[in-house]
Amino acid sequence: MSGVAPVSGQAERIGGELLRVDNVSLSFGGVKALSEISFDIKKGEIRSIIGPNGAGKSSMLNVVNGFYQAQEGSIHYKGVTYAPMRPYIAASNGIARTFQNIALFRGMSTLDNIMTGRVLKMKASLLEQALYMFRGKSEELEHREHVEKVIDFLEIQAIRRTPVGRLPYGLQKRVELGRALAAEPDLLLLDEPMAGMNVEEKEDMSRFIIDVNEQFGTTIALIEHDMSVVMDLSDRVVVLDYGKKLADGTPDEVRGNQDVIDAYLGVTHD
Amino acid sequence: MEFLHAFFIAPFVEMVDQPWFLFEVLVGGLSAGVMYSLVALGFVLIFKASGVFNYAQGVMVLFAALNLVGLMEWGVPVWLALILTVIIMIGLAFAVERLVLRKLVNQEPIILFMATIGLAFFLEGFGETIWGSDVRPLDIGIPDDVWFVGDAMLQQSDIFAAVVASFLVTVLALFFHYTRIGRALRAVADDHQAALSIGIPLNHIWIIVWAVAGFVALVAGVMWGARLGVQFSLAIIALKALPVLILGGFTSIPGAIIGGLIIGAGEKVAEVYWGSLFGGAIEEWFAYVVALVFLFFRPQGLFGDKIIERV
Amino acid sequence: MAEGASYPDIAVHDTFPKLLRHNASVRADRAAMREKNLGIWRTSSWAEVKREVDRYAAGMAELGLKRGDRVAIIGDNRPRLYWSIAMAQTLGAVPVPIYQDSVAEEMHFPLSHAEVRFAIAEDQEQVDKLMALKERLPTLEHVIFDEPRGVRDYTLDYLHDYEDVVAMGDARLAAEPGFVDAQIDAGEGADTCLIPYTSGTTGNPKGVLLTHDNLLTAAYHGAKFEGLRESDEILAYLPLAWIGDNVFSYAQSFICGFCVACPESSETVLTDLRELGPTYFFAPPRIFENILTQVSIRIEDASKIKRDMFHYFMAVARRVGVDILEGKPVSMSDRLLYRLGEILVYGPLKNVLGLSRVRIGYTAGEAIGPDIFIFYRSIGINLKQLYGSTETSVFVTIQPDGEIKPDTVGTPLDGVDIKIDQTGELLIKGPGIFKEYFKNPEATEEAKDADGWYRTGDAGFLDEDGHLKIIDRAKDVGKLNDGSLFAPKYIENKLKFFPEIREAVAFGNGKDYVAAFINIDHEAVGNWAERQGVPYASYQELAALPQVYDIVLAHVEQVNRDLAAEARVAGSQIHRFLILHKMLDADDGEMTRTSKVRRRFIAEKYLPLIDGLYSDAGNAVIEAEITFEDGRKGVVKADLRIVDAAVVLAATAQAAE
Amino acid sequence: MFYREAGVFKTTYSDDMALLPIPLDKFFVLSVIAFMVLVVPFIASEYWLESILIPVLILSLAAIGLNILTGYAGQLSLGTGAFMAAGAYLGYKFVTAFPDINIVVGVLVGGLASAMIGAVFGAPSLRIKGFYLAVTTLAAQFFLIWLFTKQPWFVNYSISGVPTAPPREIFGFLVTGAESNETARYLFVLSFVIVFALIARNLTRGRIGRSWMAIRDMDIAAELIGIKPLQTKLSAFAISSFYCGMAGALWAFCYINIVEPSAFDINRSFQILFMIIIGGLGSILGSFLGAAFIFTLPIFLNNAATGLGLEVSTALIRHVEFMIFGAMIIFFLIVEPHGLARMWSIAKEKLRMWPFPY
Repeated sequence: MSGVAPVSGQAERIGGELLRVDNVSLSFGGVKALSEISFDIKKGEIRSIIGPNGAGKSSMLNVVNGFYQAQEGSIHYKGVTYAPMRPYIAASNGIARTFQNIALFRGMSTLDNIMTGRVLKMKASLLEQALYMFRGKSEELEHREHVEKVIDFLEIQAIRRTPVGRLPYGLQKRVELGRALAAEPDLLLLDEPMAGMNVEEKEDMSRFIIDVNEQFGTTIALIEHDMSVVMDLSDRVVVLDYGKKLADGTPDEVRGNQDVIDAYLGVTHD
Repeated sequence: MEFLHAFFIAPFVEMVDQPWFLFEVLVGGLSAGVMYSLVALGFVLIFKASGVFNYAQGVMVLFAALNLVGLMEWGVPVWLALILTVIIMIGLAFAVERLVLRKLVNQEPIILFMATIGLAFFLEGFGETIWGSDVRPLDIGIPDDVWFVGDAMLQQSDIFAAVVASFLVTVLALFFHYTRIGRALRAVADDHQAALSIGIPLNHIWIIVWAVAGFVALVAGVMWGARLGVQFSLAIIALKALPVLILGGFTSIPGAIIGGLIIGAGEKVAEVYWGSLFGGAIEEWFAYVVALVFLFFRPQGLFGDKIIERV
Repeated sequence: MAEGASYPDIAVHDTFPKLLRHNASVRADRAAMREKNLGIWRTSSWAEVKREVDRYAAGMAELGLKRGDRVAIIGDNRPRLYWSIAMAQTLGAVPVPIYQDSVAEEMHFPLSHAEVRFAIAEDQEQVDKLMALKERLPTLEHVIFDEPRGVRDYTLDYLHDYEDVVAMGDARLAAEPGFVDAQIDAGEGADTCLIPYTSGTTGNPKGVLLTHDNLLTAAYHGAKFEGLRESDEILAYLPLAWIGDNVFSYAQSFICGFCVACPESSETVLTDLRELGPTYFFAPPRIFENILTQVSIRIEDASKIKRDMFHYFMAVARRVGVDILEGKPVSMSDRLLYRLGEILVYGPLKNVLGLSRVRIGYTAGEAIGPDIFIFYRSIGINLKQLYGSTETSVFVTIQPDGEIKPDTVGTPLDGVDIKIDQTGELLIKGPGIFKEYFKNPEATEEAKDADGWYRTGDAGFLDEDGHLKIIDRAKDVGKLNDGSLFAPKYIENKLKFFPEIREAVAFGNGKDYVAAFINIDHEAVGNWAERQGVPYASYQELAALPQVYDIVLAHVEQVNRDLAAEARVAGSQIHRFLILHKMLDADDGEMTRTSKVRRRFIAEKYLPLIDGLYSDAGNAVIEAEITFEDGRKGVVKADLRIVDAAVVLAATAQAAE
Repeated sequence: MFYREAGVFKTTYSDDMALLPIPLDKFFVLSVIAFMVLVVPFIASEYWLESILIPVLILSLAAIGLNILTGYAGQLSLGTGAFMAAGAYLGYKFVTAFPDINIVVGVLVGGLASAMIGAVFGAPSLRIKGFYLAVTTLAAQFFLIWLFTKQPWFVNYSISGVPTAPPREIFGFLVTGAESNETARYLFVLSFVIVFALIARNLTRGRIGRSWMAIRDMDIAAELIGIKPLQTKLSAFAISSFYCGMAGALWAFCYINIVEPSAFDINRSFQILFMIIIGGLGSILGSFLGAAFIFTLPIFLNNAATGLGLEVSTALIRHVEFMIFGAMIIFFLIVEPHGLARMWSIAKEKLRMWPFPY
C-alpha cells in the first residue's frame, strides 16, 4: 500500500463511540449462537471480528444490522438504543454490509447492482418514474453519476455493463463492496471480504478497504480469516469462539492472548 | 342481524338437531377428501423426490382412468386392464424422465413447473385423441348400493374408496420405510447428494417416483371414475389438491392425507350449511381461502418444519 | 484544399498559446477535448480549455513558475496533462514530458538533466516515484497532482492539488486580468516549446530542444497535406511523452481545431476506440499487427459459414480493395462484389474495430508487414506510412494518396529536403529540424552540421519515383566477411511480418554468414497449439516445441527466398537460427521503451548463444536474468536447440522468378 | 451486421441512459410503431384485426402485467385471469354507472380496481414464497370468478348474467361493443398498449424496477440494503394487477364484447403464464413475442390441420392441437428456457459483433 508518505495519524482518524453491542445473546431453537457478547466500535476505526469457524462471527454482524433479532441484549448506535435493531432502521441509518458468500443480484448488471445501493436516497414518486420525467429522470441521472464515482474508485469501468453473474469471483466481491459503498455508509460491515481470493486480489481489496476508511472516513467492521490481513488492517480486534467473547484489543494484545492462541491452535470446530 | 344469525347460529343449531345428516355430509366430504389426498399424494411423492411441482398429476389421474376404461371397452378383463394400465403408467414415467426431466436438469423450478403444464396438455390431448372425450361409466365391480347407519345413508363406494385409500397409504408407508429404494427416495427429499451416496442414480429415482405417482393416479382414477364416470373434470380435481398441499405441506405424506380429509369434509360442510347464504357453489373457492388464511399462521404447512434463513 | 480545412496563419499565431487564443475566439464552442470519465465522454470546448489553461497558468505563476523554467509532465493521456503543456508554454516555460511507465530510476536522468523546477504528476503512482527521487533532484521545487486519490493524505508542503493551483489562479486573474495575455504576447515562434527525451538505443537519453516554429510548421504542412479539418476526431492513447502524440493530439489539434479524446482507462482503450470511432488515427505497426492477429483468431471461432464468407470476401478485398480505395479502374462485377463485401464483412469489421470512420490512418516507427498494411487498406481504411523522428518534429515524408507502396515511406513534405550521403545514410533539412540537444553540444555537433542538415542515422534510398525507402539504422548496416551487405533490421522485419514471430535479432556483421534469434508470438503460437491440441505449460516450453521450430524454419526459408530475389541483400540469407526461451523485454534492458531491440546489449547478454550459432553445435546453453511482473528478478537457465535453414543461391532464385 | 456503432458516443448521462441508446434500435422500434399505427389499419383484413391483432395486443398488455409480477419481482401468480376479470367487471360497473365519462377513464378505473384487489391478494407474499404463493393466488382466481358470477350486482342484475359491452365513443368513433368498427377498436387498443408498454419500460428500468429485481434475485440482501419487502412486493402485485385489469376491461369491451366469467377462468391464467415463460421472463419485448406466439400457435395448428385437408372431427383436431401445443411448450422450454426474448437478444448481440462470434 502507499506506505511511502507519512499518513495522517490515527489519533485524528478515530473518534468517539459509534456503535456498542451490549451483552447480546442469540439462539436458534435450542442452539446458542451468541452468548452475552459486548464490544464497541469507534468512529473511523477498522474493527475486526475473528474466530474459528462457527464462532458466531456472521451471526454477530447479522444482529448488528438487524437481520437476526437477538433474544437478549441491545445495540447502541449513534447514541440511540435499539433492542433489537431492525434491517430497515440499520440501512436507513447508514449501516451497509457485504456478505460471506456473495449476495449480488445476479440478474442485473454491475451498474444496476450498485444503483440499488442508492435506493434509500431516491425519492421520485411512482408517477414520476412511470413517465421518466422530473425527479423520475433527474434522480436517475444524478445517482448514476455517484455510482460512476464508486465504479471509478473500485476501478471496474471495464465491467460496467456486464451481468454480475458472468464476473469472476474476485470482481463480484468488488462489485458487492461497490453496492455497499454506494449507500455512503457510516458503518460498513464486511463479512470475509477476501474469502477465496488470491494474493493480488487480497492486496487490492485491502487497499480498497484502507482507501475507503481514509478517504470517506467510513467506520469498518470486518470478519476475516487471513490473520496477516486482519493484523495489519485493523485498529482493534474482537475474538469470538463458540459464541463467546475470548478477547478484545489491539492486534498485538490479541496476538499475545493465551485463550486466543489455544482457540486457534486447539481443535477447530469446523 | 339476521345474516349474523344465519351465519353464526342457524348452521350449528341445524347440525345439532340433525346429527345423522351431519354425519352423512361428513362422510361424503371425507370420501371426496380421500380423492384429494390421493392426488396430493402423487404431488408430494414427486415434489419430495425431484423438487418438481407436477401440475400434470391431475391429468395423470384422467389419463390412467381413460386407459383403463378404454382397454375394458375393448373387452380386456378388468385384472388385465389394470395391469396393462399400470404398465402404461410406468412407461409414461420412463418417457417423462427421458424426454423432459433429463433435458431440464438444473433449470429453475418454475421452468419445470411450466413443463409439467405442457405435459398436462399433452397427456390430455393424447388420451382423448386415442380414447375420445365423451363421459364413460367405469364399472370394476365396486359395490354401489347404500348402507344405512342410523338415519345416515352412506354410499358403499365411499367406504370402499376410503378402505382402498388407507390400504394404499399403508403400503406406501411400508415401502418408504422398509425398502432400499424407499429409503433412497426419502434421502433424495433431503438432498440429492445423499441419494447418490446410497448408490441409486437420480434418473432411476425420478422414474420410480413418477411410476409410483402414476400408480397412485390410477387408483384415484378408478375411485373417482367409479363415482362420476371418466371425464375431463377429473383433471380439475388436481387443482383442488393444491390447497391440500398447502395445508399438509409440500413434502409430508401424512400431511397430504390429513390435509385432503380436512379440505374434503370442510368444504362439504361449508357448502351444505353456509353455501346458500352466499348464493351457493362456495366449495369452488372455500378450500383455497382456507389454505390462504391458514398460511398466514403456518407458512410451512401442518407438518413442514420452520425455516431459518441464513446469510 | 479539402472542405472545412482552413488553417490559421502560423506566421501570426506563431506559438501554441496564441493558437489556443485564436481557437477560443474563432471556434469557441466547438469541442476541443473529450475524456471518458465516470462513464461518459465529458467534453470541453475551446473556450473552456482556454479559460482553464489561463487560470492554471496564473496559478502556476503564483507558485513561481516563470519563463524558461522546465516543467516535467508525467502521466497517462489526461486532458489536464495536455493543458499542463499549454499552461507551461503560455508562461514561456518548457514542458518536459516523461514516459509514465518508466520506473523511478529511469526518470531520474531526464528530470535532473532538464533541471526541472516543477513536475505535474497524474496520480499517486507518479507522485510516489517523484517523492522517491526528490532527494536526488535538487532543482525540483513543486509537484502538482491531478488525481487526488491516495495523495490527499500526503502532508508534504511541496505537493499541490491541481484544483488548489487553479483556485490560486482565479485570485491572480481577478487581481490582474491582463496577466495571461501579456504572457502570451511575450512569447514568439523561436522560443523553445518542448524538450522530449529520446530513448536512445545506447547511452543516456538526449533532450531534443524543439521550438514553436519547429512543431507548428511541421504539423501545419502535415495537416495541409492531408486536409485535416476541425470536424476530425482523434483518440489520444499513445504515451504523452512520445513526440508523435504531441504532434498528432496537440500541435495538429491546435492548428486544425479538431477534437482530441482521452480513453477512460488503459484497459478500456479498445472499447473506447470503438465508441469514439476516430477519423484520424495513428498506431505503431505492432498495434495494427495485434489487431489483425486478434481478428484472425476470433474469426476462427466463428461458424463455418461465417468463416468461409469472411475468407471469401477478404480474398475479394485483397484482389480489388486497394484499387477501389485508390480510385483505380475495377470491373463492374468486382465493384459489386466489393459492395456486397462492404455490407457483409468490411463494414461490420471496421465497425467492431472502431475504425469505420477513419479518414487518415498513419503508421510509423518501424516497417509494417506488407500483408498487414494491405489488409487494412483493402477493407477501405486509408492507412499510410510516414517517416520522421523526434528530431524532425515527426513529419519528413508521407505516402501521398493514390501512390502508396507497402515498402516505402512516401515523398518529402513541402519545405523538407532530403539527401543520401555516400555511406547511404539519410540526411534531412527543413523547418521541423530541432534546434539542438539540450545541454549536449557534442551530440548536437554529431547530429547536425553547420548548414542545418540532420543525420538521421537511418540507411535508405529514394526509389525511381522519389519515394523514400528505409532499410536499417545506418550504424547497424554492416558487411559479411565475403563483403556482401548486411542490413539486420531489414531481415528482422521480413521475419517479424509472420504473425508467429514477434521479435527477431539477426547477426552477421563481420561473420561468415547471417544467424538469428527468434522470439515467437505467445498469443499466435499459443492459439495454434491449442487448436492442434499440443500441450505446453510455459512460454519456454512452447518455444522449445519441435513443431514450433518447424513452423519457424518454414518462415525463415521463405524469408531466404525473398532475400535471394533482391540483388542488394541476396547474400545475407539466414543460415542458422534458434528460438529464445523468453520474450525480449524492456524491463530486462533488451528493448527500449519504444520496444526497439537493443542489438548490442543483447549480443553481449547472450554471447554463449551467438557462439553456438557460429559453431556447428546443435544447441547452446544460456543463463538469463528475467524480471517478473512484480519486479522481482530471477535467473532462468535454458538449453536451446539451434537449427540450420536452407539457403537459396541468388542465381537459382532469379531463375525461379 | 447492420449495426454501425463506431462514433456513437454519449456525452451526457441522459443520452447514455436513454431508452434506446443504439440509434439502429431506436429507428427499428419507431418504424415498427409507425407501421402498426399508420399502415396496418389500411392493409389488415377484418379477420386479422378482429381475431388476431386485437386479442394479441390485449393479451400482451396482460402478459406485461404478469411479467412485472413474476418476471421482474419474482412472485409466481396463477390468478391473472381473476385480476383481468376484476378489471372487466368493475370497469363495466363504472362505465355503466357513469355513461358520460370517457371510456379511457373507464378502462383505467377497471385497472385501478383490479390493482387494489391485487394488492390484497398479494399480502401473503410477505410471508410465503414460490409455489405456496402460487397456490394462494389460485384462491383469488376461484374466489373472484365465483364472486362475479354469483353476485348479480356486478352485472347490474342482467338476466343472462353476461351483459354486452356498453358502446362508447372517442372523437365520435365507436370504440367498444359489437357495433364498433374493428379499425377504430384496434387503434384504441393499440394506443393503450403502446403507452403502457412504454410506462412499463420506464418503471422496470427505474428505482422501483431495480427494487423488484433485487427482491427477486436475493430478497435478504435487498432487505438489508433498505428495500422494504412488503412495499415492494405489494407494489408489484398492484401494478401487475393494474395492467391485467386494463387488459381484462379491453378484452371485454373491445374483443369479446360481452362481460363473461369464462373468458377469465384458470386457463386464461395459465395461458398468460405461458406467454411470459415462452416470451421471456423479465422482458417487456418478451411479453409481446410470447403473447403473439401462444395465441397464434393453436390458430396456426388448426389451419395447418384443415390446410392439410385432413377430414377429421373438430373434436379430434382439438385433441391433437392440445398434444402438439403441450409438446411444443416442453420443446421450447428445453431449447431456450429463457424464452424468445433471450433468443432475440442473442441474435442482436451476434449482429453487433458480426462477423465475430463474440
